[in-house]
Amino acid sequence: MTDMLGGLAQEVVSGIALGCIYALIALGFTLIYKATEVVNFAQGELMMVGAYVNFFIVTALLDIPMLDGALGFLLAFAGAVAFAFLFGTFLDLIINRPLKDEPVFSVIMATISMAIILRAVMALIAGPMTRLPLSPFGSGVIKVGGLFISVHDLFIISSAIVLVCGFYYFFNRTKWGIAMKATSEDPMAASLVGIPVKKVYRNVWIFSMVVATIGGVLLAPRTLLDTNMGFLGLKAFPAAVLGGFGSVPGAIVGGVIMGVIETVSMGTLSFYFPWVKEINDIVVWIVLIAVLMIRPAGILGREEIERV
Amino acid sequence: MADLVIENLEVHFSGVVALDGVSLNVREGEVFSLVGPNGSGKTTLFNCISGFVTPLGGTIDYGDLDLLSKPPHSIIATGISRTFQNLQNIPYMTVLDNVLLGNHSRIGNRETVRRWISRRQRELEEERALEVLDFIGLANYEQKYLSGQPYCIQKLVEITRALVSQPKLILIDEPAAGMNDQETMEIAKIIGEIRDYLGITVLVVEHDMSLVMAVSDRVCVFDSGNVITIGEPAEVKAHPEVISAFLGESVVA
Amino acid sequence: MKLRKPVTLILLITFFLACAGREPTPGVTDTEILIGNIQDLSGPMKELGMALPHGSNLYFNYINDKGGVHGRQIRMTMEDHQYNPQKAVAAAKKLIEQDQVFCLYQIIGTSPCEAIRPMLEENGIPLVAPATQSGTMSDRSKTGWKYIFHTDTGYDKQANILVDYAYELNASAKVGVIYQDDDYGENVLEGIAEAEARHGVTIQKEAFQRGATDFAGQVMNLNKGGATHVIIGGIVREPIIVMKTAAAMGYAPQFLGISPTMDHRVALGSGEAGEGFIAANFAQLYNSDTEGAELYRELFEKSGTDPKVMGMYNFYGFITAMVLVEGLERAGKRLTRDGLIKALEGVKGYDGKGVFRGITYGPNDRAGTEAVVLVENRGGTQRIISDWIE
Amino acid sequence: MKGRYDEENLKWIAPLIILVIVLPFLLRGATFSYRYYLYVLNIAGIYTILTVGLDLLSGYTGLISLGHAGFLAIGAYTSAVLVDQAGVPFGLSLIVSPLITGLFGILVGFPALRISGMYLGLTTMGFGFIVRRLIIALRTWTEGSAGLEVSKPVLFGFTFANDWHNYFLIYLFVIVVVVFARRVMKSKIGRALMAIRDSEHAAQAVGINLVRYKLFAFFLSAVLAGLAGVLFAHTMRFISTDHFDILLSIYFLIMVLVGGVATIYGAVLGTLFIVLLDFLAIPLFKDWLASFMAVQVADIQSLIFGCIMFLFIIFQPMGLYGMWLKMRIYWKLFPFNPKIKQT
Repeated sequence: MTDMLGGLAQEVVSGIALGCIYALIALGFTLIYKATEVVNFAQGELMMVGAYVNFFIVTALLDIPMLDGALGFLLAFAGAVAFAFLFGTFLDLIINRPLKDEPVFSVIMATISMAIILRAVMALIAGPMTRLPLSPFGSGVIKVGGLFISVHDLFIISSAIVLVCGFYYFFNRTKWGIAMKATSEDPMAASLVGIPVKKVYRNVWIFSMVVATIGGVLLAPRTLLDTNMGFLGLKAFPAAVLGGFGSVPGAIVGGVIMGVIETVSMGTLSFYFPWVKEINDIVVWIVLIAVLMIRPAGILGREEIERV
Repeated sequence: MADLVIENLEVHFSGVVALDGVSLNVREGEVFSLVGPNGSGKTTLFNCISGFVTPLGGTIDYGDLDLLSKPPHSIIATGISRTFQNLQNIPYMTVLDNVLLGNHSRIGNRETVRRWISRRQRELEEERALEVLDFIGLANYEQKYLSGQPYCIQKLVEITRALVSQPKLILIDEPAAGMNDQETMEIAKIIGEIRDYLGITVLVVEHDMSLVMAVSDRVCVFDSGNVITIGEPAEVKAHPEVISAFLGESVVA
Repeated sequence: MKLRKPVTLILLITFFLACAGREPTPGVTDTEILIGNIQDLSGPMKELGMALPHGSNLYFNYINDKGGVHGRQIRMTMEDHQYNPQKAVAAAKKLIEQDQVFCLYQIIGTSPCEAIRPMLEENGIPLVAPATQSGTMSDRSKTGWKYIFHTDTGYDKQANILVDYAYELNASAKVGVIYQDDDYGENVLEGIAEAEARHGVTIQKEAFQRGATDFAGQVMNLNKGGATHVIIGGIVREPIIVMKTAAAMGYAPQFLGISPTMDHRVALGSGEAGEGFIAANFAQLYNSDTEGAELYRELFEKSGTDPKVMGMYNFYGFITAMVLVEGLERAGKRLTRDGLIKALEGVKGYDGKGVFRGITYGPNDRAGTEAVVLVENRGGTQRIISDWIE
Repeated sequence: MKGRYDEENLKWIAPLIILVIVLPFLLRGATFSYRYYLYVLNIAGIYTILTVGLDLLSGYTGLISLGHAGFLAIGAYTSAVLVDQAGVPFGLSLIVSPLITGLFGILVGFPALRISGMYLGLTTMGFGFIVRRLIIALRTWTEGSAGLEVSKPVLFGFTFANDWHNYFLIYLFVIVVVVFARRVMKSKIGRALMAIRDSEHAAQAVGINLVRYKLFAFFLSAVLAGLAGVLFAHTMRFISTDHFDILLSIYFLIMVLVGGVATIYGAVLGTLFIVLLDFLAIPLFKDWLASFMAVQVADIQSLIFGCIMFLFIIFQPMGLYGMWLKMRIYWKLFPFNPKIKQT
């Protein structure tokens, strides 16, 4: 029994780490959806791009003697974030601007094709080989009362929490955040009260690209780097929906629930109930569908009521 | 005797009282207007009749039928059709198709299949819809897509759609909202014709007093979910409570 | 000597038949043999999609520089299937119909290869050395088996051998397996089931999805189940993450790998966690001192490619090219598809300059080699620690 | 009643059908590798049947499905198991398997009564994964993830042995499905579905039973996907879980959008466009490109695909069919008034 509980606790810890990865991607989904109602299918690819940019800079800096350590990594990270700013602006320019009067569906399709393009371009630049980036935090493991957690995972968890709290504060307390919320409710009314809607849209794409870059940089050492890394976006998508699309805290709630369910069902559940093995990769989907049947807008999402 | 009889209707929305024991009856063949300030419960009453809102208490009977026991999509079968305050049109269909949509409840499965096979059947159906469009005065618009049409045309299309199902009672929600004087008079004329030529009872919600006074047989004044008074237009206009409450001097004589 | 007369006669007859308007063999001219290859160039296995044909071309170019096969240069044309069986069939049709290739070679992935079976039979076109180690490739109950010449030891056999090896290391071992939940894993499980029956044990099995990046649950389970020897049926990323996850949990079984995990990047990427990792391989290593490996390294250096490409997958492309060339050599000057099949059926114990244990085909045998060597990771390099095991 | 557009479009149907029949002969005359082109056209035909169904569901009714590859898989596996293992004749399976798939459609439709938009898209995506898992779990019949060989279609004693035969089999169904779907969508049912998409309230007010029609849309869509699946299994002759990837479902939606949402011809055009682009144009273009560029051409291949898609959506958001309509009006008015008239 204690064995089972110990295992369960360890799985929950690992699941939270995994869930925070989902949360980081889900947060990107959420930001864009919140302001533009667009589901950005290229979110995973944005993460991949960010991770590659960071990796390239780190590799380039390795040759400079002063910068082959933590300092170099910080520089590379700063570079990647700077790139994210530019790239986010660029995406807004080519996806959002031309399609601003078209149905949301078209924009979603544009993001899907953008995902294909980004994968191809990255493959052309980086080649087909899997890269093996090293964790900037080393491969240390912390042991607390029988539970193991790697330093790297700790950083993933804390940055997910920091980002979610930051954005929550931003959307609820700052002028810009509230302006963004207003834009998502009714862009027309928002522009009438003087909110620069175009700027809001651009900022949303930039934010989401920055979040993706942070996620990618943290994720790359854990999952290794190749151009198909973006498919992780497809796994984070249910996490975002489970929490409630468009809800910032929902991203982390959904992500962590997904991560824990996945790990526990692959682990303890499959171990004690062998039939779970047959379904353990769809358990998250079953949970998701069940939750949506009860709460059609996710755990923290708001249901929209239409006036007749 | 197909009168619409509403008794003691009570609706609450999460604590807010929308209708507070409303009773009224609409006689066959008349134009009955509901007036009152925003939020006084007129549209809620409509929604109760057409089944979108389930009231807390009270009854709605139409002839011998208990309307409250019916789901929204069965209401039209009892001979009641409606339009909406916020346009509820299908923008990417032509005007004609929008109107044909109103025919939905009149086409059974067998007739649907017959229409798949026979072009003549389809044409007959379309001719009937065209007649109604003609009646409203939209005959030139049949092929146009609804998206991009002016507001007043869209509003009229909605009325046509409600008419094409050949109802006995039609509920029209704010037909003159957002229209200029000329268009309002046009609508008033149409409402009168619906009653006079088609013999359909009309229940209308409207803010524009000129329209209400022009066409109504009887007027019911609402405030905060209560009926203040019911009577002929002239009576109501003279009613002291009504004047003091909200009509004031804005009444156009 | 007695045979000479009938052989000349047959040759003469075929010659006359050929003159009497027989169509020439597709893809074969006096100066060139065109072979078709379908790789995953932009899907989940694109990493291999680049490395394999590159290795093959090293050898083909080497042969071409020496004057080709019977005076014909070998040219390889490539299509992409993105690991989608349907695209694989479309690509195969294109190669056969439009490009008129002589034979198919090295198509990667089990389900793409399975999907083109009906086409092989329809067109009578051989597929040499499909780049999958699935034992189903040489299964004679399937459509078009006659046309597939499998070179590698099946995953099932490898799994079987690895279980045996685990018990050899430690008679009281408890074996677990973590496998990819697809056709690859299915074939591994077949071998495992066989081994279970032979040893009278149950082996703990944990599955993961193709493309998975997190294995915490499965590793936890293996730990709880007390597995002392864990067989990994993954490719490159999976063994690295599995071993790292285990290390992070303070769980240290002996890890064993099926041949796709044999890439040197597993040794590089897993670092300390992968110390002592043993993987099976159906051929000698690319850095071994066999004649074939030496030739490979020499050619690779001459080609001036990015040294990162050098490795097991690249070498794999190289050695299967040797098998194809051997078949083409044997098929003789007058090259036909049937001729190639006949010629390959005559291959017995071909060792590819010391790289293979011995590739053997027969009229009813398409399995190629059935032996493996074991390779161990020590300090970031790999070395062979065993003889051939069958 | 002159000028009603659906009657007007009838003019195009006869020549199109003739083109469909003549095309393989033309191809055979024009090129020796016609069978490769036929194969690609066959894929396009099968997908067309499915995307027409998807258009009914996602385009007309507005219920987004990201799980249609799942329906395709159910149709394919059901038929493969019925024909090859239960001995049901192919002709019967052509009717039974789509109906079974339709039942799954109703099952998936139930969440749609409550869930909408992207949430529904995700639920159906989950369905796609569940189907894949189901196929693996039922390995007694489906051989798990190893894939299943399927027999050739046999109808009235005639065996459809190659792509040439299959072409006619598939396109017979394509024509029937397209004509049928157009007719249905121009009738009461099509109007009802569009009403549900744009205004559920108006739909209910005119007497449309939301539950029944939403489930019906799912049923019809799944039946068509199931039909496509049956044809898929028996003409491709090998099916595996790799065929019915989640990405395929996304591609189906792209096909519908590229063609033009809520137009049957749009679904047909979009599917042809994407399949031909993906399977034919780009591989051929790639050969040409490779002749003077020594690069990893595969990535360029998907880059071109992505770019064409992207530019298309940016510049032609109304889809191919919208483009065609504009062109037609333009040519009609050409000598007199080259300015496109607004409708």
